[in-house]
Amino acid sequence: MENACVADMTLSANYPLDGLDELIEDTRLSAVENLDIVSIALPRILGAEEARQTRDALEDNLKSSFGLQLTDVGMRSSNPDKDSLLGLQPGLWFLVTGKQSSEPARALKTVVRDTAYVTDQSDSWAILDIAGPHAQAALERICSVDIDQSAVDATRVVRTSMEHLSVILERPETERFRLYSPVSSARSFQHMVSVSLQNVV
Amino acid sequence: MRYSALKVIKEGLTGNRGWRPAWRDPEPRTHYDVIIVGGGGHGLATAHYLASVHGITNVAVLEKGWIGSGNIGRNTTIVRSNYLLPGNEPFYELSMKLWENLEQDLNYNAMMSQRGIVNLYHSDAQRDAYARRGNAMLLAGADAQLLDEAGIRELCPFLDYDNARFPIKGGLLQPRAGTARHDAVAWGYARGADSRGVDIIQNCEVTGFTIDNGVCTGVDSTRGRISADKVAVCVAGSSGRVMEMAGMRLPIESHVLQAFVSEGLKPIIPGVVTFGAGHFYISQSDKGGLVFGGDIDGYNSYAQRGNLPTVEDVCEGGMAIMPMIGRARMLRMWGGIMDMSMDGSPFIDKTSVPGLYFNGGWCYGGFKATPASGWCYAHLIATGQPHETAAAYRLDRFMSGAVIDERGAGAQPNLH
Amino acid sequence: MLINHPLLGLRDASEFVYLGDASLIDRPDAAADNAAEAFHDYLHLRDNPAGVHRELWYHEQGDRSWLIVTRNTLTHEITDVELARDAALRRPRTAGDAGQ
Amino acid sequence: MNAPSSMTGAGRIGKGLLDPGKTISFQFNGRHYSGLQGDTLASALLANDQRLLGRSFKYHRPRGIFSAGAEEPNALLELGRGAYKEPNTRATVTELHEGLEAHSQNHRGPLSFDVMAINDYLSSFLSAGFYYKTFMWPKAFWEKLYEPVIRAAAGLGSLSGEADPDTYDKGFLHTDLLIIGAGPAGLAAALTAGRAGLRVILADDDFLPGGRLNAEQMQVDGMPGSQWAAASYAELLSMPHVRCLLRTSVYGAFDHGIYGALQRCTDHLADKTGRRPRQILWRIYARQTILSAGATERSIAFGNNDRPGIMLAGAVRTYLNRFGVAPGKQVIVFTNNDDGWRTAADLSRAGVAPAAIIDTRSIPEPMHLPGVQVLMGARITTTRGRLALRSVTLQDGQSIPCDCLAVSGGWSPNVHLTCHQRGRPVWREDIAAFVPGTDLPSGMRVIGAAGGSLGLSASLTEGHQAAVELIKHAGRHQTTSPAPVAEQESARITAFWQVPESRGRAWVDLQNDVTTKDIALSFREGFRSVEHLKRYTTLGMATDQGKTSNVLGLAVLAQLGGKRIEDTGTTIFRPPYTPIAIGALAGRSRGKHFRPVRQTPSHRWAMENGGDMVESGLWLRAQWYSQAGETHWRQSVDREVQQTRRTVGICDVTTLGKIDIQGRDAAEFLDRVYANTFSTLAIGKVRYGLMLREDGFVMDDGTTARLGETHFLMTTTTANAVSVFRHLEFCRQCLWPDMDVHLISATEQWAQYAIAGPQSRALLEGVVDAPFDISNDAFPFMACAELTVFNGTPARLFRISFSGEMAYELAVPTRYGHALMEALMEHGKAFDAVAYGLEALGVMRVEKGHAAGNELNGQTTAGNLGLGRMVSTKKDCIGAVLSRRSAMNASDAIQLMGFVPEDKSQTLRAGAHFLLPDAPETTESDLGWMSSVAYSPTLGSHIGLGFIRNGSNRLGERIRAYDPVRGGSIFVQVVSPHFVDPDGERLRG
Repeated sequence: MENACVADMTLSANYPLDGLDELIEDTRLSAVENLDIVSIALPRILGAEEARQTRDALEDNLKSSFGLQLTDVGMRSSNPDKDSLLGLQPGLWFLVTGKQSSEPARALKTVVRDTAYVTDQSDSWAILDIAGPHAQAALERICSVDIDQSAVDATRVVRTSMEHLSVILERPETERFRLYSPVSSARSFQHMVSVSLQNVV
Repeated sequence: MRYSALKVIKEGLTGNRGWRPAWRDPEPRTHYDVIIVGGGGHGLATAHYLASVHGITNVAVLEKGWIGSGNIGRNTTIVRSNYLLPGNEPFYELSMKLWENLEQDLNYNAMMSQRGIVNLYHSDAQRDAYARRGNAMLLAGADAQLLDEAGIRELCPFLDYDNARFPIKGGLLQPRAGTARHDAVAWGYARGADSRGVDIIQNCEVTGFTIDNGVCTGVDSTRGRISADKVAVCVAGSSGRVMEMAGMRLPIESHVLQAFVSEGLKPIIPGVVTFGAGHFYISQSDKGGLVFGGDIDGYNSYAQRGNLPTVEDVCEGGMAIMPMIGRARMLRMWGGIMDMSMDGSPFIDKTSVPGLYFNGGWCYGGFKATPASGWCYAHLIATGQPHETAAAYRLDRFMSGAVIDERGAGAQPNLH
Repeated sequence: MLINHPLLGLRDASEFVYLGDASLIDRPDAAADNAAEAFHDYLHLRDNPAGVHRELWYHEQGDRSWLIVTRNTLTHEITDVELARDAALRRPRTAGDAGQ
Repeated sequence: MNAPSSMTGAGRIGKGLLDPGKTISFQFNGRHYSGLQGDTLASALLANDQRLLGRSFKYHRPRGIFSAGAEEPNALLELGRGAYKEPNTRATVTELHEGLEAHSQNHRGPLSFDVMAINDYLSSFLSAGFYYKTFMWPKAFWEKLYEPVIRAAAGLGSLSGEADPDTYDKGFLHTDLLIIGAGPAGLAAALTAGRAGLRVILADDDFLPGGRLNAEQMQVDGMPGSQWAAASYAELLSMPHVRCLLRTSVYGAFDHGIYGALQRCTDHLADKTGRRPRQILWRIYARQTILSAGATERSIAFGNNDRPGIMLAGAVRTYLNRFGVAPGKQVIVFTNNDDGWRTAADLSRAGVAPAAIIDTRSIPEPMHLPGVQVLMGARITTTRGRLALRSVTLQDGQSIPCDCLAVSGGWSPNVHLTCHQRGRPVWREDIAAFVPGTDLPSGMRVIGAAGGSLGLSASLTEGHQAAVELIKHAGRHQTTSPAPVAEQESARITAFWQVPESRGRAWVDLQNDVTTKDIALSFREGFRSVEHLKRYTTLGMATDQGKTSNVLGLAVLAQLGGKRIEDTGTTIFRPPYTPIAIGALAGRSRGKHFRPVRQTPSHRWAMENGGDMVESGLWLRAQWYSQAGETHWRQSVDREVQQTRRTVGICDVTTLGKIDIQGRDAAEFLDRVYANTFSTLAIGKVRYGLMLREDGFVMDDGTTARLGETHFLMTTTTANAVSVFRHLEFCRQCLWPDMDVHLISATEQWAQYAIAGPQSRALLEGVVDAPFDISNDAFPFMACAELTVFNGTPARLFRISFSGEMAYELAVPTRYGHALMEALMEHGKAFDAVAYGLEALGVMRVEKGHAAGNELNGQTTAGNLGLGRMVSTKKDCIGAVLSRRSAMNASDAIQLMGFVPEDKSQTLRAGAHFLLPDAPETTESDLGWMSSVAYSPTLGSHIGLGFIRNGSNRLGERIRAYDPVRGGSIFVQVVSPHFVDPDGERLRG
């Protein structure tokens, strides 16, 4: 017997940072919502030649659909549509894109086919942009990694911890940083960044 | 020379010129009944009890530096017997009873101060675990009280009850626990052993064991070869390095544990307080310093110093439960080398080499064990049989699986 | 401390979780006759030198790589860092490996 | 500007480097005073002729200002009031600000008449270590009398007992070059490096850059040194790649070029109430470091050398030149080196003619000072004046009146940071001081006085030269400006430590009251190693860490033993260089922000629906949902349990760890990490998995679903989510690196809800979209599927049960979690659905006999849990071999059993131990313990799970549950751990 949803209801989305958009002096703190994030893992193949072919095939798939290149760990590639590919682990990337699909992993699977294993991460992260002249000074209070422009620019991605929270950091523009932190601790994450900014302005 | 108030007054009136060295500075003899390698608290206590309990006085304690230079000289002075497992609790309770009579036994005031220890709990599961432990303590003849939040408020009104991330729901109190003046324990045992004829030989490093036909018959040292009927190693912190000279590998890793003391402050902390949801414990010394610490740094080290993440982690724990200490200043930080065993419990055992005995693996809890460790090690050396309270401290327990794992962390020394 | 991650450069050691002696990657053969003793030694009798030590660190707050760090336990000086997986792949293959 | 306030003092005689136009009012011991902008509290008190500032630790001797810097042992005051009170603050480094309140400490009664000063008269009986020899009889008196008295006398200042009201922050800085100390050497190095474009951090304790340049009259590049310092600093401030941190103590050198530094941001402000943090704790990552921390002067031991008015000679110059304050009207200089003469010269120049200069050396006068009585080869044997110095007496009996004695026993380089990684300083006889050894922290070089170059010209040159070398090292080739130029002054010294003819006690450690006699006594009693000396006498263990006393104490010890100082050794300098507020070391991690809070997406729903939240690790979870009229938590929990078992209950289980596992070898991988087999699991099915540690004890448990041929989803317990993931990564990367297995955490991705009870399927049938079929045949117990719910939301459904009821777990992407909870409850109204919390979850799992955290405590084996048969003997897995060890499989091992009270009205308690009814209360009699208990509304009594030896043979046995920590023992009966539906009919229905 089949059943069907008899409840005349649909589920609406809620985001923990709830559209945060705050200007502290001249630096803005804003929540980023509605991004699709999918992890892409390259199958592990022992033969060197075969492994390279698999990687090339994956890269071709990503290039043709997104114009993105596979990067090394710690490196980031992006396209004019502001999609980006973050090299987070050996053989593992995050594809971050504004193209929203109801099931991002399923959608990407049609692109990468059997050249990669994909897992939806879109709901795993709370994302904050901090942009303005005090952004770097604010992050110096919580980030142990050197984030000076000379060390971190738009081609880099950094995964580290700040105030006991796991954070992925990128710097798409000189005065704009984007931070991703686990969604369950989004409130603590927001508080951490907000206090940092207040302490330096 | 017997110490007493009368003697202090008499000497005070005559310019304090009559005091004599607390222990002699003898040349090593060529042979001893027993050589104890390591002039720390455990080694000196062993010598004292060999002489005073078993009448074995032809004993040398060989110390590579100055006595008490190991962990007895750099710990947070806590004395307690609040253990859980049957392999541990009776041993630590024996130690507690020895502590309670130490000053009279040694004629040396080590300032044993029984102001209590309270382990805070922050959840129902922690409460139940502490109840299990408290009951185990009472079964072993120790003392324990399970306090609720009101009980803790009465004991420690200065804790953060209103704004805590992990609310304080109560605690396990052992009233007889407390602190003792760590250096004085070493000196008191040294003086006690020396007065009974034991030779305490400083600046004498053991460089090898003499093993004839598989039997240990003495040691080579920087002051020459010394033979002995029995050689008892007691060098926690350096156990791996020393036992390697006898060709033995140990289920021990060496880790750094840091501790901290604040500037001197008027008395404000009643006993010992430990945080149940972070890495922090604290007491206040008789001189007024807040003495506190937390977890080990977590990596193998012989460097006797630690790093900032652990320092900050400990202070975070302190401020989380006790925000009144924010304006007290940390005066000094230091690190000691811990013999971290694979289950968090120690060894007092014979080795595979006849004549060679081993005592070590005290993790970060060796100070409180000092009297019982000496007592039980002396018993083993003198009688050849393990003392009943230390019978579980065998070297082969990982082979049999009879581990004594208080924390339930498994064979991972940096997690105990 | 700072660990010079082979892929990411210098990172504060607080991003890492420590495990211990690098020989923990050499898990014994469970089918061998002396398996009980071999596993006992493997798990409990680890290298503990006062000096150069090869040891495992996990970059939990980073790229999730297990690293083998060569570090002096007397001075804390680090002289070499490599991915543990690379070291593991170098060792002779045993019956426990996949695809055999 | 203040007029000198009394005839005996000198007070303010000029403006020094201060701004005479800005007066500041402050209080000391309740009296109002005024000082100038730029004063320290010490200089302002001296300007007001306040000499008596405190009492020593043990004998309560009167104490005044001794130094002009961080080394101060005497002038320790309590600042502020109420919760802001700060004890033991050195007046010599406290920047004066409007409204500053200071109080003296460690006295009973007025400062000038401290009744505790009686100790000074009893000092013969209170010699070093006296307490080890007495207070032992009668035994009971120690606890009741002796120790309380000793403790009451402990400490110097006091804490308020209130929470620190300030906030603190931390930060991380990265730099090519860290320069510690902005004196002449540091400034010269910073200028050269900064001009060449290096990233530089220059840190200094002081609020005025320049170090000794501000305390001296010397010229640099043809201008006054202080002016050169100000100009150099201004240039550095203009360089964007140079960061200057004043009021910043670099307190520790840690591994690999990491330095700890504390910046004081608001302590010097009159208004501290802004939102800025009080202090910032910086962690500085420096490729290279220059230590230019200068040197500290030390005293000479002679009789009664501790009276207020006796100061270090260099400090006298500081007060004179920088602050325009003469510390006395009749000043005598006592020295063993040429530097002391400069104090006399500066005094003369300032119009305070020194009464005499007494030099221990029998050499020609190093300098001609007109009108000054010069006594070469002379020594001071004692001094007079109870609360303030009145005169000194020489070895020939001559007495010279004075109100200030400037003493110089030589300068000790500030080598502290070179020792923090156990570097050993080495002795240099020509300057009678320890200098840094060769075993410096990596990347560090030491210049100027800190390195033993006790002269201005050398400091400037070394600073410049060090920077030039670093620039070259960094591969930069900018031309550099020449080194600043100054005259090289004389710094000859002949070591002289103590006056042998001293009358009365000669102090070595001024704060801890350690005298030369104490050192002699320590030596006499066999405490002859420097560490024994330190510990026996407490020398150098006070708040100043012996900055002015350690070398002197060591020298006295060396003389007693007839040894050279270099053979006596030193004690170890440990961080921090100056004491650091514990609040600063904690930073922001305090109160509610001690650790992050993790919330599930339906947190808000729980809060709005009576959820009583509790910490579960970092998570907050609902224990129960109380409804109107419920006054006791048991009412809520009983209702939730009964309603779930009767109709359907919904519980938020989002916190469970979820690990997405993919790869060709994923099934084989699971076979190796779980004790039981997973490669046989069909797609669309779930299996319970038991995971062991390699030592054979149970690590974790959970269910794992097979979503595809190469795709699994593992769940872990909430508590072990992180450690299991780490363990799996270890297995994947280190043990089986050639397997094709990929792990990614999905814990945060999915909001997950248990839906349990007889009506659970009926409820879900109206939730799941067509065409998915969840009938019992199509979707039996242990089935799983990816589907959609509520008209299109993607979801995963698992038919698993923790409660023993027919039950499901439904997961949706996190963003829909809140809406799902609302929708399930709304839709569930028709089925009389209830939300249940952790307690009800726990009750039902105890009723069902499932092990959870209290049972999986890391000390139990699969056999103990009754799951021994799950450990496959057909394959290897982590923990298989060591789980077979003999003691873990003993015939009388503990086993998980059920327990019910003999008297059903009685309460069971977890943590009780099991004893035979007539067994003695001893460790030997201990049979096990109760691990979990619950009140079962289903059975109408308390029930418990526990571990008891040889449990399966004890069914029906009467056992004593021993629980004295909570009121005693009761008797219980051993029963099966499966209290409800032991055959599992409900969950399969």
